[in-house]
Amino acid sequence: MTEKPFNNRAWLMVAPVFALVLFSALLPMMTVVNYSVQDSLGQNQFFWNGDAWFRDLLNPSTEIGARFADALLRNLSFSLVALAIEVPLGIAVALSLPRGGWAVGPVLVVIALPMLIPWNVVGTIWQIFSRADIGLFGAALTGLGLHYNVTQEPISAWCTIVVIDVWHWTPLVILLTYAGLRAIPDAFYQAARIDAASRWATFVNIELPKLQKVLVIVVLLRFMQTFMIYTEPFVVTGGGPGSATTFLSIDLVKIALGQVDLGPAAAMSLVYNLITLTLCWIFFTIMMQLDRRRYA
Amino acid sequence: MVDVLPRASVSVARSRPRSFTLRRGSGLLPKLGFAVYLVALMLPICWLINMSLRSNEEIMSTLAFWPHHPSLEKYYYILNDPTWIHAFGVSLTYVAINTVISVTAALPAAYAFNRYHFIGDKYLFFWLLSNLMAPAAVYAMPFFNLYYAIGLFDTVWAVALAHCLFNVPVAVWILEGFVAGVPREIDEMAAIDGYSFPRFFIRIFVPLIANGIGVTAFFCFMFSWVEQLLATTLTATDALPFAAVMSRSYSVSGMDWSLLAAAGVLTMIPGAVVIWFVRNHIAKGFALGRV
Amino acid sequence: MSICLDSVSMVSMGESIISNISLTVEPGTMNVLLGPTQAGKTTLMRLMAGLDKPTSGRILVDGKDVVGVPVRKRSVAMVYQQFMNYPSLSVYENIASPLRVAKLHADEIDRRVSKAARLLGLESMLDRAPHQLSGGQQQRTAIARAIVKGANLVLLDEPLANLDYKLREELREELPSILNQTGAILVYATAEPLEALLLGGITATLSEGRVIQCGPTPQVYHRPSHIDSARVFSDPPLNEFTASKQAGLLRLGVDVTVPALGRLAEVADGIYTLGFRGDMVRFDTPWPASVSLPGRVTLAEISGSESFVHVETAIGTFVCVERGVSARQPDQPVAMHVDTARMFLFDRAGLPVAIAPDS
Amino acid sequence: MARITLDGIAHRYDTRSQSAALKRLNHVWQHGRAYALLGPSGCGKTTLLNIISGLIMPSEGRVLFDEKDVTQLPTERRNIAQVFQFPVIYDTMSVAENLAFPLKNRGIDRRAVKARVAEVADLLGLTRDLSRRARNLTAEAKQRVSLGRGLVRSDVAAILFDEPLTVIDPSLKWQLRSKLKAVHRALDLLMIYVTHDQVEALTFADEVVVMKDGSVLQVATPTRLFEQPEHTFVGYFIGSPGMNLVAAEVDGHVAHVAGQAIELGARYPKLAAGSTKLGFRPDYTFLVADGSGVPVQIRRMEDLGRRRLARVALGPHEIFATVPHDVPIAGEQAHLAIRQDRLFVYAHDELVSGDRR
Repeated sequence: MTEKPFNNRAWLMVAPVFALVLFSALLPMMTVVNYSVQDSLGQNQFFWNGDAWFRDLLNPSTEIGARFADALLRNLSFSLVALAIEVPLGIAVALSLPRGGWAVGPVLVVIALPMLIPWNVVGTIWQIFSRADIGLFGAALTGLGLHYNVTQEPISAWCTIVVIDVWHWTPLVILLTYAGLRAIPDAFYQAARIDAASRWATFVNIELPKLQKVLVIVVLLRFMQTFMIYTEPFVVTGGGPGSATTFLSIDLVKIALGQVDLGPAAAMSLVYNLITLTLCWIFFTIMMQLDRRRYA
Repeated sequence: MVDVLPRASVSVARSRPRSFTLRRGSGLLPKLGFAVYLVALMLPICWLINMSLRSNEEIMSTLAFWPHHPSLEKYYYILNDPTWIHAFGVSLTYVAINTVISVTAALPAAYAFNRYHFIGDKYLFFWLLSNLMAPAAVYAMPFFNLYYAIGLFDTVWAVALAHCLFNVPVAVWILEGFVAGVPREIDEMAAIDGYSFPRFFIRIFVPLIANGIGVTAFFCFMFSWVEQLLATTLTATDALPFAAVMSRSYSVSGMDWSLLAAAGVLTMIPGAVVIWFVRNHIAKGFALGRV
Repeated sequence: MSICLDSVSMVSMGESIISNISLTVEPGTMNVLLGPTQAGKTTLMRLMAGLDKPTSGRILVDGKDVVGVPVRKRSVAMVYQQFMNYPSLSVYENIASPLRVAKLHADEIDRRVSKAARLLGLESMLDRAPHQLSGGQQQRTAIARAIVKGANLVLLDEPLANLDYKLREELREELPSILNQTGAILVYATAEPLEALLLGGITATLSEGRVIQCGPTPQVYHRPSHIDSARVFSDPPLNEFTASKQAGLLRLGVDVTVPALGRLAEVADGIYTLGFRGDMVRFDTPWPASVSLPGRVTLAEISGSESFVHVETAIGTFVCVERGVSARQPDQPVAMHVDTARMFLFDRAGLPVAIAPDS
Repeated sequence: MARITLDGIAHRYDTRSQSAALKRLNHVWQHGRAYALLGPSGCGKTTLLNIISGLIMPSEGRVLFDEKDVTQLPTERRNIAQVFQFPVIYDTMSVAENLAFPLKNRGIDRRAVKARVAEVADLLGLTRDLSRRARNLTAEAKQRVSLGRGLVRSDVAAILFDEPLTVIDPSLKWQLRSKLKAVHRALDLLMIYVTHDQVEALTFADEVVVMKDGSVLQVATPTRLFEQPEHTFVGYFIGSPGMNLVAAEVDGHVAHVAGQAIELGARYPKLAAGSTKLGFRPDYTFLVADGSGVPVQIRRMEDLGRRRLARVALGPHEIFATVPHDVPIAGEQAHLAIRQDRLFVYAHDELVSGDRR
């Protein structure tokens, strides 16, 4: 593999993408930065407010600060729980899929179905599905004696959002893991069988190491998506009951478009974006490291 | 996907495609587990279809898995109602525009990222990823102001361009994965044969990653089609997408559940049909070309 | 028409890959670049083709420096080790590709493609896709494409390395006649000394990015200008041992001394490195003037026309080549006689000692 | 573990295709001997190996390990070990753990495992690398680790090699080949080695099985394969360049090739011209200076360093002959002498035995 040539003419080929994304990202970001350092007296008079909003945001004792901290914590715990369920479940299902044959194509399409459904329709499905009176899921749970009510019980609401996310996105983990498993040459399985390795030993010593790169990608994708979840909780619980399922995105939209507090909303947007940026950078460097090793 | 593998690569013994029994100890349990998961996955979708075939009264009164007297009434209503038809039309339009823009812009960029080093290439590639991962909520307000200011508010172009925020990066990353599949020697061979770059790119290179382009187009289509927040924020009346019409139907006519369910089922059809054609590369698409 | 590399160097990722190579290649003969993997053969060819730019130095085509000229504008053709073809084009279109670009007339293309296809035995598979062909047929398609263009420079980068043993043999037979008809400058990179001997009119031995020796193949083989050239040009590896000569005696290792006979007698006292190839050794019957060492057979490898006999002696293990099938059994004691007339004698700097070699 | 017997084995990948991947074959693999399956790509050698290893269930016939019928047994219950085309090692483990893995899985106690690993590591020259992570070794060293995983098991019935030198650097093939030979001599194990490269086959094996298009043409020692090929393909495939094969008419002591009479040194029945060939290796065909022997035209001289070959034309046939050191070559005319004890007659590509009285 010869080394990639250095050639700045490549910028000509990248220019359209750069322009498009710049237009979609930079201009809006400028307005956000603009609002985040000003306050308004209403009717479009703005005055310099320095980093006041940021200080409030990051100071839990202030009203906005407490709200931001709660939403952040709620979102992080949601992301971690969702990941903790989806990744192992996804791997388990991927391992149980048939390795070859005609059945694989249709099965993969069916598994991928939930991800093709518009997010608001997913919300609608579960809004109905989780109602104790007209939904199978709700009826089943109440049938089991649990006092389950999505609109009143904070814990029920929160758990429902987790179940929705697991139902909606575990297929991503399954598909990627399955692709990673298929890339493992047959010889490794033969060798493992010849060495009388148990199913668990084969998994730990062959499949898991080979899935390392895929799992990094899965965790990155899933963590980012859960960290910015908006539509499903908005449709099913509207962020309620109270603020039980008011995740970061929902809270941000409430402040920005609901209360139209531009300053705090802008500051929150920036901090929110900064957090995703840092997490993204960590994953990006790990992924490029893994890629380089593949080429090395 | 190009199949020019160096001879030293693995030649898998040609024998019957082994079912998963090859993996010892994978007898009944995995099959059972897999069946349970599949049922759990399909239940909500079937429940939605079940709802769409029943009238509201029946839904509210009885909890039944099979509709007693199923009717396609709601589907006829949607498929003949001008606002719904307009909404689906608008959605398909901005999704198509966005897909075309994203893929055409991303193709040369993906090639450049894979084939050349250039100043800031790593950071640019990362910046695309960060935009892809950016929470749409953060951009809802700024986009609202921006497109309002440039007079594009409530048009299909607003949503199409707004979705470029994440669809162009998606297209670049997935295509870069497919470009990496084509050995660099083929580019050199074309140069040696005398191909100028544009002629090589169109006549030789694009056909080689044709299925990559197909998969990328599918994922741009799909991510734009499923997105709801920006689509509803940037539209008001004449460019209202189906998602907005669905959310409006909560408040106006009370909970018309069966109408909502029917609309939901209709939105699933485009994705389910198209994915069949790219089923061999679904994983590579979802993995942003990294698998 | 000639291509001259003028003190070309190439540094990549901080590492010097080509260090100050000056080399001229002319048409009418096969120029072979012989060297182990990582010796810089492929990089040198990529520089000649214009795929890479040298860090320093000039590449002259008929006296004109072409370093800036893009590949597209150069009259060059190349065959890769990994038999590269356009996967989406048929064999016919693959071979015709350079002619299509040059916008030749359809039946002119047809004539030249079928001529090239006939030369390489591909007439019956012109409409197939590359992936339907065997490795050998794919490489023949790549070679057909390289010769159909009539380029001034044809580069072959270890084209046979990935083929089956017998296929390699067949193509080695055919290649010289096929390529010489093109009248182009031919540059052929290989890691196998046998291929250089079979194909090479001119052979340049390479090691670690340097050209050690360049000249007519038999001369480079029989009279290496440096020990590295002898090492590169020996398969099985060159047998070496150091010896210090004092007053007619050769001291080899701690307690082994042998009389310095033949050419060795005429050389001044001092420390030398003696090298000999497997065929410069005989068992049982000594040469007119030989270095004789008792030893023990450790391994006998039969490869058909020849056998490689590993002999362990007091000063090291050497590999000797016997004609036909060797009957030597492991642990069998044997007397090894090295022919001083043909063995190589290098000083400590690796340069051959200036005495009149008579072979 | 005495031997592996193939009883009436044949295999067809899909019943519709008429070309069998492996035609009917009966053969016994003796314990402690090294065999090579040699043939061009697609000759069925890998299929045969996979039938022995249990990866493929043969369409017909039985596989017996000693007296036990193992045809239906999967690979792991056949007590074999295999080295693959590319290094198959457990990246996350050290070399020592790699070698100990098969024994640990069989529940053998730690002390015995440690001793056995040390012993095999020494045999394979891996002692220095025992603590290193297996992933960081060279491809050649990784193949030795892969081989070691088979050798540590004292109960292993056979070690199978599927073209193990494919990804090894040419200069290192040399070392791994002699290491395999040394291991074979040190351990009393049945080894079966698949390759398309005759040098690997002949140097490694006690007996070489030459295959073509799914059928076994000859099973013999390297010496016999070289000196008396029983099939024209074996003559062509073994030796570099292969055996000269020319169409001939044979009657009694003499063969007529392109109008030239050649003494056969044995009496043969009358054989029809169409399907009869004369076979003689370039190594046993010499140019002679004294004008005796068969007249030929020299087409080209090849100086291979340690031997000189002449490409000569005998009528329409182009053949190779060895040029002894002391024979000067002038002009295009020359004469050939062929060793009669290495001159063979083939009818329909099969060796015909003449009586040498």
